[in-house]
Amino acid sequence: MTQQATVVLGVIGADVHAVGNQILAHALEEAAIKVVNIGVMASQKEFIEAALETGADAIWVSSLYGHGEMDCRGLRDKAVEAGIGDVMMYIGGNLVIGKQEWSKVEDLFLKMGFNRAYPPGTMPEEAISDLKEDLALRGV
Amino acid sequence: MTQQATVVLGVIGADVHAVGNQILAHALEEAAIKVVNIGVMASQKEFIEAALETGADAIWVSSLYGHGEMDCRGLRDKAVEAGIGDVMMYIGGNLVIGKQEWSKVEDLFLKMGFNRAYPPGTMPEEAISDLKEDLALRGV
Amino acid sequence: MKEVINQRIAEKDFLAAREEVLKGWPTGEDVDLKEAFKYHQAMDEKKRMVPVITQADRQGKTLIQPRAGVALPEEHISLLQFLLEEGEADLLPTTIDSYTRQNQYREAENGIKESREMGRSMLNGFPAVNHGVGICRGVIEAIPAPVQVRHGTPDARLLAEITLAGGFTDFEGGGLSYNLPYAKRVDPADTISHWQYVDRLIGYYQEQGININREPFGPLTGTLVPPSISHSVGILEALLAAEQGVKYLSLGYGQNGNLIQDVAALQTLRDLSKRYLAEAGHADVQVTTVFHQWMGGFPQDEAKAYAVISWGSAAAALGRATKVIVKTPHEAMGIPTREANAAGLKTTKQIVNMLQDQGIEQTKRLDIEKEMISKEVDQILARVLEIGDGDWARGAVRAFEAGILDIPFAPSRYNSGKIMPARDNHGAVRFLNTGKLPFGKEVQAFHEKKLDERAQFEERDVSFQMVIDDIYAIGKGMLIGRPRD
Amino acid sequence: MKEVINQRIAEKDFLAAREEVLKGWPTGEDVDLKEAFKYHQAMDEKKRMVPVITQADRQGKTLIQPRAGVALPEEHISLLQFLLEEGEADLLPTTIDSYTRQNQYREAENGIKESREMGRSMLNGFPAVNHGVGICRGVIEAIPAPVQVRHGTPDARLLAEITLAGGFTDFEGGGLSYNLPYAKRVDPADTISHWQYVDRLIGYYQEQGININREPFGPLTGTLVPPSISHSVGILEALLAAEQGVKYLSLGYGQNGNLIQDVAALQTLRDLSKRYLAEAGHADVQVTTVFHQWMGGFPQDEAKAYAVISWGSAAAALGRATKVIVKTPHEAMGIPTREANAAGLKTTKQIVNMLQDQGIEQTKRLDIEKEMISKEVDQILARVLEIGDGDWARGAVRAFEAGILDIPFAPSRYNSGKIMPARDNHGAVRFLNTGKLPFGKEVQAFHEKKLDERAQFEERDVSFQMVIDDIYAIGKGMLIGRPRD
Ligand code: B12
Ligand code: B12
Repeated sequence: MTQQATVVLGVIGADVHAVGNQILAHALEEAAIKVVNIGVMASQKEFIEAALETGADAIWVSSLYGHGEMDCRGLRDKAVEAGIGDVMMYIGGNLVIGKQEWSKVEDLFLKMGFNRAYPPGTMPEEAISDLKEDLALRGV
Repeated sequence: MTQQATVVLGVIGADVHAVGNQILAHALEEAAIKVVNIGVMASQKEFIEAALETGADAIWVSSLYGHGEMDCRGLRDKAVEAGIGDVMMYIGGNLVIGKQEWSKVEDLFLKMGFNRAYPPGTMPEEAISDLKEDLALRGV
Repeated sequence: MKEVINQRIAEKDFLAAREEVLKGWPTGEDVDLKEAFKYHQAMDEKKRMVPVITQADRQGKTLIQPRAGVALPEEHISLLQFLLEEGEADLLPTTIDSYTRQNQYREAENGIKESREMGRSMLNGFPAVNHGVGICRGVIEAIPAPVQVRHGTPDARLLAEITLAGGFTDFEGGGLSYNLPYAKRVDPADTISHWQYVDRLIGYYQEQGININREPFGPLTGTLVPPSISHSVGILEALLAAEQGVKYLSLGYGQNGNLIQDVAALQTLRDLSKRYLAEAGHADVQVTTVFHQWMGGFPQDEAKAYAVISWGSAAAALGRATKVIVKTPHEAMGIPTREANAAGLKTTKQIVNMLQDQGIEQTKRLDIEKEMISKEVDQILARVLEIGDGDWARGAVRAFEAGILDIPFAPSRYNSGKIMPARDNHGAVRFLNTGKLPFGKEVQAFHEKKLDERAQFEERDVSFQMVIDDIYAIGKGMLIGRPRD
Repeated sequence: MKEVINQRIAEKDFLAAREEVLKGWPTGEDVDLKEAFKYHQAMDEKKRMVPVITQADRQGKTLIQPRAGVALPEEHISLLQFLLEEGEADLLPTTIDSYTRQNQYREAENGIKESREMGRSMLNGFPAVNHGVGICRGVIEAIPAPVQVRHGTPDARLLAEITLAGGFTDFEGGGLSYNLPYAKRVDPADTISHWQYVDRLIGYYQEQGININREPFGPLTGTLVPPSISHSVGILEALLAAEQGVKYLSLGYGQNGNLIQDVAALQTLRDLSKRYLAEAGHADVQVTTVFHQWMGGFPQDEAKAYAVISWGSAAAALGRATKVIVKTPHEAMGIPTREANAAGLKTTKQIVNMLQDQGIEQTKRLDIEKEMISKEVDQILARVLEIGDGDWARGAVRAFEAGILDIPFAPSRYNSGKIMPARDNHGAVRFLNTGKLPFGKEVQAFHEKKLDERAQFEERDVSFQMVIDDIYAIGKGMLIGRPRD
């Protein structure tokens, strides 16, 4: 990476799971990535606005509580509308309700416009290294 | 039952599981059935001889240790040879190696010539009531 | 926002507020208190929480209760029936979905529709407000055991109106415990006031001789919460509830994993809350205890999850909790299938049964733990009362503002977030940072010593890395987050 | 049969006997002791049992070990690899099939053939004798952890020859523990003598500096065995083994389910055996301990089985057993699949990890339990020595004859079968009937009082029905077999 990357981090919807969010923020900072943490209970609008304002390279969405499917629909469209349609979007957590086959869940979220999706139990390091790769490809 | 029924009880093969055998003996006695307990490590021959000698109405075979399939083959034939081909034969315990679908295991043993087979965890009372029924049908 | 004080809501204020509250969603119209009283009076004792837990508590038995809730009534009923029969649950829950918790009844309505369309629950719980009184009663009538409302709702006034009229006999939550861990921008003064309403409503039932049980949510954020923090919150909510006329309280605590600390926590929770209630003139309030199996991150592996469930059950039984709230082998993955839920219950039942006649001795280490928890709670609550100028409600609000009360990892902006917990060398949860908690020197020194011991053993400094390691530890098969080799 | 005495077998007698033994099955020919010594000397320390358990014992860690064995070598290896990797086992077993245990090598050969034909294991273990030295080494070489031979063989001389030459570094069993629970008509004098051979063989390796671990089989019939009974047997076998030159012993105990009794049993097992060994001039023998998760009837339900497994793991960790032998969720049904076996291991690992830093306090109730166990063992062993005219081997044989030693539910005709165990009101296993055990009045009175307590609580007489109820209890989800209501 040539310049410092910026990531907007938050937990979407009516979701209050705060622990993973705090750890992700810490891990990103440790990896010398600038973190704009909008915290829990963040709306789609808040994600997009924060990304616009800070010129973020990526948006990291967490959804733990099971309503991720309903909460995330249309997020990519909103980004397009806001003129940041190509922002990198990752999602992770317990994305759907119940224990479901991961490949199907991943599909669902990739189709929704996320660039990458992570199953429960993902360690931050894994996604950070993916991010660095993805951004390097884009020359960030 | 008009007369006291007699049951030959034992654990077949190289099987030493003794606890269930002792409880079965006790339960049969409590139910006013005469028990001829040949104990653990009983050979096919011992079962047949005991049944012949005591004019038993039924043979109760236990097999716990997993070699039941190999140990029981031919028991019915031996009974036929000995002239007691119609003796009632029950089997119970952990009849095969590993957790297998019960209906298949039951089939296997019924085909081998047992009149009834019981899955792990059978309470003695259940089989005793079956026995009383079966013997009543035969007028014992 | 007017200041809250710990004082019983006047009847006319209460009735005026009710009118407003019931307008919150069309189903509010169906609430008729007089009719609800009659409904409750006619209910079978076996379906009522108070007699069932009171008896268990007297016999020293630990009852088991799952979490469970799905969007559609038929499915919800069949789920609860399954957990009762196949899972051998003693008490049942109705877990409310996250939209309802945020009073987003429109989203909940969508969720119900989508669930019908998709043929699977698209909500993470049962939207009781949208369903209304009649459907709630359908649940109660179908289930031959007490059913409790479990949620996480900062403003649960309408939910309480509907579910109590709907025949539920136990209601979880509180103005602090359902705010700080469950909300981001909600003022504790508001939630305390909203929960005074809920408690008053229950007091109102109580005055008709209808015993409703109330349970503050003990585990808070579920993640390395030191006992004195959750105890202080629980006792505060107990005091506020009692003031509104609540007579039956179950106070909760989330397992930390060190047996001595967990048993000490259960014993002190009972003793301290009774003492504070008595001092406030509520000696007649019954206190029972609730133990939550480990509420933080779970192992992904189901066999390991069973171990965590079992160890929680063991601590609950040895600590003589009145009931234990059960996790499932799916915990780390998602809302459990009914089978997984029943499995967690059966594991718990087996342990509780095997341990119920064993008990635990009152040892020196147990005494020390109890003494420390009591001191910490006393120091916190003394300051709360002081800063509240003698009023528990005012004190609670100001205490959070000042960091005198502080919940680790809580998402709320009204929480200081200055304290930091970490495990000591035996796995008990201590304070790595006490923030603004009003602890004396002895308490401070105790925690420092405990963490130094661990640091020395691990040959590293006491630091935030320990906290991170501890957050992951149980999920990764350990109790203490030792440095990886 | 000539009388056995506890005396080291003379070299020439031993060598003469070896010649006979090795003729027992064609594979015996391949045993070449000198070459075997070299093989062992070249082995990696990480694959040897003694260094691995010695280190664990020093660190106060509890290692985990499954049971596992199938008929065919390829499958056996892949099974062990799976249990190591997926199951996180620390130590591995090779469980021998029941035909081999009865020296029925022809039946075992059939079983191997049938297994190849049927494509599944038709034997309940690994027929090591039929496979021979080379295939045993194949197992050892494929597995990067210590592997122990576990069986139940009254006459294990050939099995020991082949598996030790095959590179195994630990051998379970003993002349009493692998006779009385595992045989019907075999004279203990014979098995003691056969096991003197096995121990002498290990002593022989030991003299070359090759440390082989020996483990008497602690749980006996696995069903409500009072600690003093299994301790007495274990200590006797330890004394006999030490006399033949064995230097590393792991003594075992099967969980009974009451935590205090189980911890007391583990602690006294260590202390008593060391004392008896030292008094017999074997102070240099290392003793470690083995805890077996509940060895009696298991619950059919897997979720409940996980609970039993977990509670056993907890007792093992709190009692600081050097290793714990792990059950599986399939226990009540049949030999577990590899997945079920790994699941039992993972549950155990999680508990052991979560508890290893917790420890247990030396309380009054624990002291009392320890005192009673010690008294009982001392009274039994004093009589054994007396009746043996000062010789432990002779004493052991005569003691069983006279009922001075007696194992509940054992199938052997050489066992009196006069004693009867039952649980007391806290679930500890007591004597309902002490048969001919040489107990003093105090011990007798202790057990009577304990059972009276239960009888009073249950409002029924002390009787055989209690024993039956207790045998079923854990399988039915309880610890104590209370009368059904
Ligand atoms: C602690 C906890 C709570 C606490 C939260 C306290 C707080 N405010 O933070 C409390 C008790 C309040 C709570 C409440 C609820 N919870 Co909750 N909770 C948990 C639990 C046990 C642990 C979560 C946690 O802190 N893990 C530790 C952190 C470090 O891990 P993490 O959050 O998973 O995050 C990591 C990774 O997932 C990944 N990650 C996360 N996001 C992203 C994003 C990207 C881009 C990347 C790359 C990686 C990534 O990295 C993170 C750091 O390592 C989980 C189950 C579990 N995991 O064991 C359930 C769980 C998440 N909760 C659940 C539910 C349903 C609820 C409730 C709705 C109902 C209830 N049961 O009470 C409410 C929801 C309230 C709301 N509106 O959100 C469900 C979700 C179900 C589903 N998805 O199917 C779970 C899975 C439990 C279950 N099996 O039922 N919960
Ligand atoms: C205790 C026990 C032992 C003790 C036995 C002591 C003794 N001498 O009695 C010891 C430790 C010595 C032992 C040894 C072995 N065991 Co074992 N043992 C058990 C265990 C845990 C309990 C058995 C018991 O006592 N149950 C209580 C009694 C009351 O119940 P029961 O025996 O099932 O009998 C009842 C019913 O089945 C029924 N019943 C039984 N027979 C019949 C017959 C009829 C006609 C009817 C109607 C009913 C009926 O009624 C009985 C009374 O209620 C079982 C697993 C389990 N069930 O939890 C394994 C188990 C039987 N053992 C097993 C094995 C493999 C062995 C060993 C080969 C190897 C080993 N693991 O060490 C050796 C075998 C030695 C030999 N040659 O037989 C396996 C069998 C596997 C299979 N079939 O696939 C089991 C299932 C464990 C497992 N899952 O691996 N064992």
